[in-house]
Amino acid sequence: MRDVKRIEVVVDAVHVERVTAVLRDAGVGGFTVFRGAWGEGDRGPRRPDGVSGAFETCVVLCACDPAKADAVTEALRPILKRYGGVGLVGDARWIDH
Amino acid sequence: MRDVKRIEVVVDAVHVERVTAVLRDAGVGGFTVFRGAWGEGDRGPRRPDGVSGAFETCVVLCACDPAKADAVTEALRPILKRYGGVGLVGDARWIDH
Amino acid sequence: MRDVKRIEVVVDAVHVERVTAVLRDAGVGGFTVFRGAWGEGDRGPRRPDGVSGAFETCVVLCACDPAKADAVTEALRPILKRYGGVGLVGDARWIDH
Amino acid sequence: MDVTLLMDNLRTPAILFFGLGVLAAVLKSDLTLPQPIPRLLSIYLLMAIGLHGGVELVRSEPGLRVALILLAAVGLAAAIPVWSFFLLRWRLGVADAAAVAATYGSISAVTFITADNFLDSLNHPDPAYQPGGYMVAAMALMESPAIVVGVLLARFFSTPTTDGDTPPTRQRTDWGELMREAFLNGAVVVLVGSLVVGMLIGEAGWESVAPFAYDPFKGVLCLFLLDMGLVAARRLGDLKRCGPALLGFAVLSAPAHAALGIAAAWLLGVGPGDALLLAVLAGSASYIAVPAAMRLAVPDANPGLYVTMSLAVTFPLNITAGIPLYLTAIEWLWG
Amino acid sequence: MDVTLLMDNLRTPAILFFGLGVLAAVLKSDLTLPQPIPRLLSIYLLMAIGLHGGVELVRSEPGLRVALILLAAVGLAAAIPVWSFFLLRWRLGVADAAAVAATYGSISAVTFITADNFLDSLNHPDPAYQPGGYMVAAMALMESPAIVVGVLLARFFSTPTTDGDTPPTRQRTDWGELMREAFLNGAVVVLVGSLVVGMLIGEAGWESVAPFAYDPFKGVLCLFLLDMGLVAARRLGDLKRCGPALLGFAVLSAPAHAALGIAAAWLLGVGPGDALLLAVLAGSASYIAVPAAMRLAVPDANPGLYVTMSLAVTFPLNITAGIPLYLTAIEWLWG
Amino acid sequence: MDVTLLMDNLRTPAILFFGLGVLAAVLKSDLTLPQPIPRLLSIYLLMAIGLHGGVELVRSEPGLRVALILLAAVGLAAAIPVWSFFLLRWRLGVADAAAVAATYGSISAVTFITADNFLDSLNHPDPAYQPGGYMVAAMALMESPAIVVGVLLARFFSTPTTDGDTPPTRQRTDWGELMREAFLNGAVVVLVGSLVVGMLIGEAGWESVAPFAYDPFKGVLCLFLLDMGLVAARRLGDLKRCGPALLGFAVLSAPAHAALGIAAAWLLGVGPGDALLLAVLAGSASYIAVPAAMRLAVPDANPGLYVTMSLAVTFPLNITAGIPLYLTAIEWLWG
Ligand SMILES: Nc1ncnc2c1ncn2[C@@H]1O[C@H](COP(=O)(O)O)[C@@H](O)[C@H]1O
Ligand SMILES: Nc1ncnc2c1ncn2[C@@H]1O[C@H](COP(=O)(O)O)[C@@H](O)[C@H]1O
Ligand SMILES: Nc1ncnc2c1ncn2[C@@H]1O[C@H](COP(=O)(O)O)[C@@H](O)[C@H]1O
Ligand code: NA
Ligand code: NA
Ligand code: NA
Repeated sequence: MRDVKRIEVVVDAVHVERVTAVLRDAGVGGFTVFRGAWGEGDRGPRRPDGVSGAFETCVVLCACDPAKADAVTEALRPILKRYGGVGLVGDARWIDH
Repeated sequence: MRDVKRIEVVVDAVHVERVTAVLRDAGVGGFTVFRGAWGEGDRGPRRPDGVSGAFETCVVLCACDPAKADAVTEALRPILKRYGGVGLVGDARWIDH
Repeated sequence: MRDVKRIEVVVDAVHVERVTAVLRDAGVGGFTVFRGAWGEGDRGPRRPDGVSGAFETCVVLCACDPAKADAVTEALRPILKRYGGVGLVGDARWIDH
Repeated sequence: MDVTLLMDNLRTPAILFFGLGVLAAVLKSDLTLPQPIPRLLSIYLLMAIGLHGGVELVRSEPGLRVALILLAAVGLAAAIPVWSFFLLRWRLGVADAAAVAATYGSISAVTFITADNFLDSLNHPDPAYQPGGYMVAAMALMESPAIVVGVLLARFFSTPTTDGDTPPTRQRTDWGELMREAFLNGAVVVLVGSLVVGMLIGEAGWESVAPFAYDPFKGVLCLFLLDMGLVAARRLGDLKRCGPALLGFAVLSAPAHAALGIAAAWLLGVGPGDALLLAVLAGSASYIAVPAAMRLAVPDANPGLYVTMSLAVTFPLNITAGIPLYLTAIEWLWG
Repeated sequence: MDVTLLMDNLRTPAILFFGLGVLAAVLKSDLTLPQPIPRLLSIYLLMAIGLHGGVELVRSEPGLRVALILLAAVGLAAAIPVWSFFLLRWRLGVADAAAVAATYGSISAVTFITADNFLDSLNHPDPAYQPGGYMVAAMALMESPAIVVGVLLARFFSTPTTDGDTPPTRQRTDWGELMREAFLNGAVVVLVGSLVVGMLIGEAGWESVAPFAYDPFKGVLCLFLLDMGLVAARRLGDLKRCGPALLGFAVLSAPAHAALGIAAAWLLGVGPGDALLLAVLAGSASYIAVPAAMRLAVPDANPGLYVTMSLAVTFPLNITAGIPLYLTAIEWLWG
Repeated sequence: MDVTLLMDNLRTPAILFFGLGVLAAVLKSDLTLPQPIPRLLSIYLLMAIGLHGGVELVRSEPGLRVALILLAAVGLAAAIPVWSFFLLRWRLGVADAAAVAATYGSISAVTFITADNFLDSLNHPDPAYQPGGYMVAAMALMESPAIVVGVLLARFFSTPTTDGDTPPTRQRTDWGELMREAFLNGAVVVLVGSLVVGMLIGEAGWESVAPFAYDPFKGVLCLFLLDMGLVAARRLGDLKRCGPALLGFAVLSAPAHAALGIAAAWLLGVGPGDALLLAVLAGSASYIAVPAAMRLAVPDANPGLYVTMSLAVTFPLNITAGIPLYLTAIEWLWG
């Protein structure tokens, strides 16, 4: 088991590719995307009624090497600033295999 | 980056609004709801076959100010007691933006 | 509130039952499964286009007694080795109820 | 039972697809119709049966007999939970007994639809084999009363918990929320709403929607019953938790309640078509509206009991053997 | 307004189901059609209307008048956002004003379909009540221009942010991405693509797909409008954030813009059917293509305003009262 | 190739919608049909083709020729993986070679349906252009054998891993699980089950479900092929990982295997309709049942290879150019 950073980004479905591009560029090795979520934040509720698919929320989960975490969070910051959403960083251990 | 509490509540879909009402009342600033999950717990499995939509499980994720976390957990306790489910509290850092 | 280990396993939908069987055998008391995710990892992207449902990704979340966590991670290791995926272990507190 | 009727029923496409679903689940195939496909199909079926019922209702002349049938339907739905509750209390706690009682008082729309489909497939020359549009109204009226009766029973007979710092859960029932769940559950709204729409649109309106709501109906029912077969059979494993007494109730209550329905139909002098549908409504058990309401109002009842009994035992029995059995009895009584 | 027309419209099955959806939501029923059901239904409706329009387009002889109608349609879609923007700037910031303006310049395909459905239900003897296939092309052409105009307005009138370390967001608009969103949004692609397919398949091809794309169309529209009713009514609560001025815009812009459409139709000398559809295109507001594009290009605009106004006010008004009102005006002018 | 046939094929609605999907994906439109819509559509198509095949099977008289066709079909499905495996070993490891071989031995139901649809659209006067219901049975029989052969090849030729503490993965194949996946995969169950149901329901049963399972079939195929076009074209980018040798296999194996199918059909003396379907079954590659089984049994094979080749190359080639090409060859040989 080795220590990793657990990065979790809540973002509109239409902007998921911006987040995954950051992760790929940073060479974190992988990520998982949860779809079909909804939520509320500073900019009001994002209703999940989906008349407009434009309001689906996704969550991108990435376990990454602690050495790379700072570069990733720096690269995520402008995306979150411009398009909204939330980024969280926590600690976890990776089950080696 | 500032420290936050990462609160995660697993609850039946029909009771999600009770949880989000608690979060709104506590003024945590936002939350995200994952839908379409299923699980097993003390009260047996909740099958995801959805003949009855009454057995969908949701997960509410909320990053909140540590100062507010205790109030939130206290308010969640009776909901979990009455309707079942799980509440977890962990630590994370919030990517400022 | 008591301390628990928060175990999170990313795995192909077709292999979820192997993971839940491990959790049941370890007597962790419960788990929650998120469906409909997708991701990228060592073995390339798993496209969510679902022409073949064989490429759906699931995430199994389990809060368990720290005393049982090691047994669970040991039992998960061969599954992850053979079928791919990711296992993460973190810390959390459980809202008693 | 008239074996020809049984074979006729088992060879309708809908029942064959149900059997296919059961077989696939028993053989552990990975076949599933994930949500929201079943939701879409069930909304379609309720909408279609409601619309058609509404149109038929306008075509028929209303009368005292129709009013009496509706009254009998509501009466059955409210009475069945009462005697079921006391019978079940013998084995179950208050919460579980109330939830199972409510489940068996309410109805299964798909059982109703399957019986209707079966009647249609008989192509019987006697027009009295054609049920009236008011039977859909009867079904709509039978969905909710059992919920209210069940919750009242649970409240009335529950003992305060001894655990000091927990307020007794029963006292906190939010009746507004519960009434909403009982009478405004999605399934109830679609059925009742479509019935009313069907009454308002007239023949021209019906003609414009029939290629959607009528023509493909039987095919959609096949697809839905395929899923029901999968779902029912996958719950068979949960039956062991129910125990033989509950199993017995799940098996025997269907013909017993159906007999009450047949008796009511006979007293009212309705035709065999209406009688079969009333039997099926009385004998069937809910797995949509009631569980949703019980989650809110009697959360300490175990859905592993009431949903499993209704879905894995009573539903399959009713649509395969029950329907021809009840019709055999009706033909014997009426004939 | 001609009250008979209003009643005729309110009694079409589609509008009754819309009303059912509104009622269910107002009574706080838990009824929902979860994603991707609405997505499937809307793709179906766009595909069906596109195919049918394409087939009709080939059947009709093209001519100068058709070209002029299409030109008028594009002109309206590009002009409406401009004057709307300046009117809205009175109350809103640049980003919000631009987003609302784009919303009202673009169109609502379901409003168009509902109007078409209404015309059809009238069964009018005059063939000029039958709109031409080119009206679907007009709709397709009106989806995107308003997006481009709205984004141009937002860029041109935005002031650089004073916050030093933030690069002004406007400067970073990725035009490639935006054009893709405006002209290749899923809804636009399905509509335009199906129109072209409809033009290519010929009568035999149309016959082979009509049992899917034509016969059940009106029934599917009912199901979709049931969902739209739920969705629209559940947003009513968000209206208080909009304030009376915006509410006024949402209510009054529809007949005002429809009047422009009617005027254009009158000048071009088209029949009442085409005129009604042009009125409805001008008067309706987008809630699919425009919000998707605004998320990307004007992310600081508040969807709580532009989606709510369009979905909870303008859409319901148009399909219930607007359509018969516009037709009354047209019959008065044309007659 | 007969260019008229090619143009006829390219102008069927289904192929035009496939093209629309490809175009939308290439232009980077955001159009998608999210799950479970494709799942619903594919279950519908399998159910419909199975039912119809079953009904046709009962209508036709069984005979030796039918038995021989079925035998030839199974033979092809079992033999193709063997020679493919050894050819592919030239470039690929054991696991990947076995998975690709199994993929090409099995079949693509949508390719079969598209070919059937094409034959129907020709409206050919010669009844021998009408394929028999037993061809659906042939398809059903060809889904699974290639999976078993592929897994046997993978096991037999795999070398034990040198990595000491890892038990060699091959030894741990759970055969029960694998057989279940091969023969009870959801797609196989729906197809075979519907075929059997179709054989049991008789003409009256078929009539009752035909408005669902037959009339709208071609329209649903359009919607499904729209999605397939999106999905296939979005995988085009993954092709660079495959390399030219595999690309060559994906392109050339289709006509090569189709030629085997045509040869078998010619030897058996069947009509051009049956021959085309046998050609298409032999020449097509699986992207549903096989990948699902390979995930379990040969998890170290890279789906980026076998799914991409089958979905992004062989499938589009077959449904656009392959079908008319094979029919040209058949008409030349038969004529
Ligand atoms: N404190 C929070 N915890 C969890 N999710 C949040 C939080 N705040 C915002 N979100 C999510 O991020 C989305 C966009 O937030 P915002 O940009 O603040 O409007 C919301 O719709 C939520 O899904
Ligand atoms: N230890 C656990 N870890 C994660 N999720 C759990 C756990 N226990 C219960 N759950 C979830 O909470 C739901 C209700 O649990 P319960 O009230 O214990 O029956 C289950 O269906 C699971 O989805
Ligand atoms: N670093 C990571 N963080 C989060 N999820 C991951 C990571 N690596 C892999 N995954 C997930 O695990 C799946 C299988 O990974 P792999 O076995 O590495 O191909 C991927 O499709 C992702 O969904
Ligand atoms: Na009952
Ligand atoms: Na407009
Ligand atoms: Na093949």
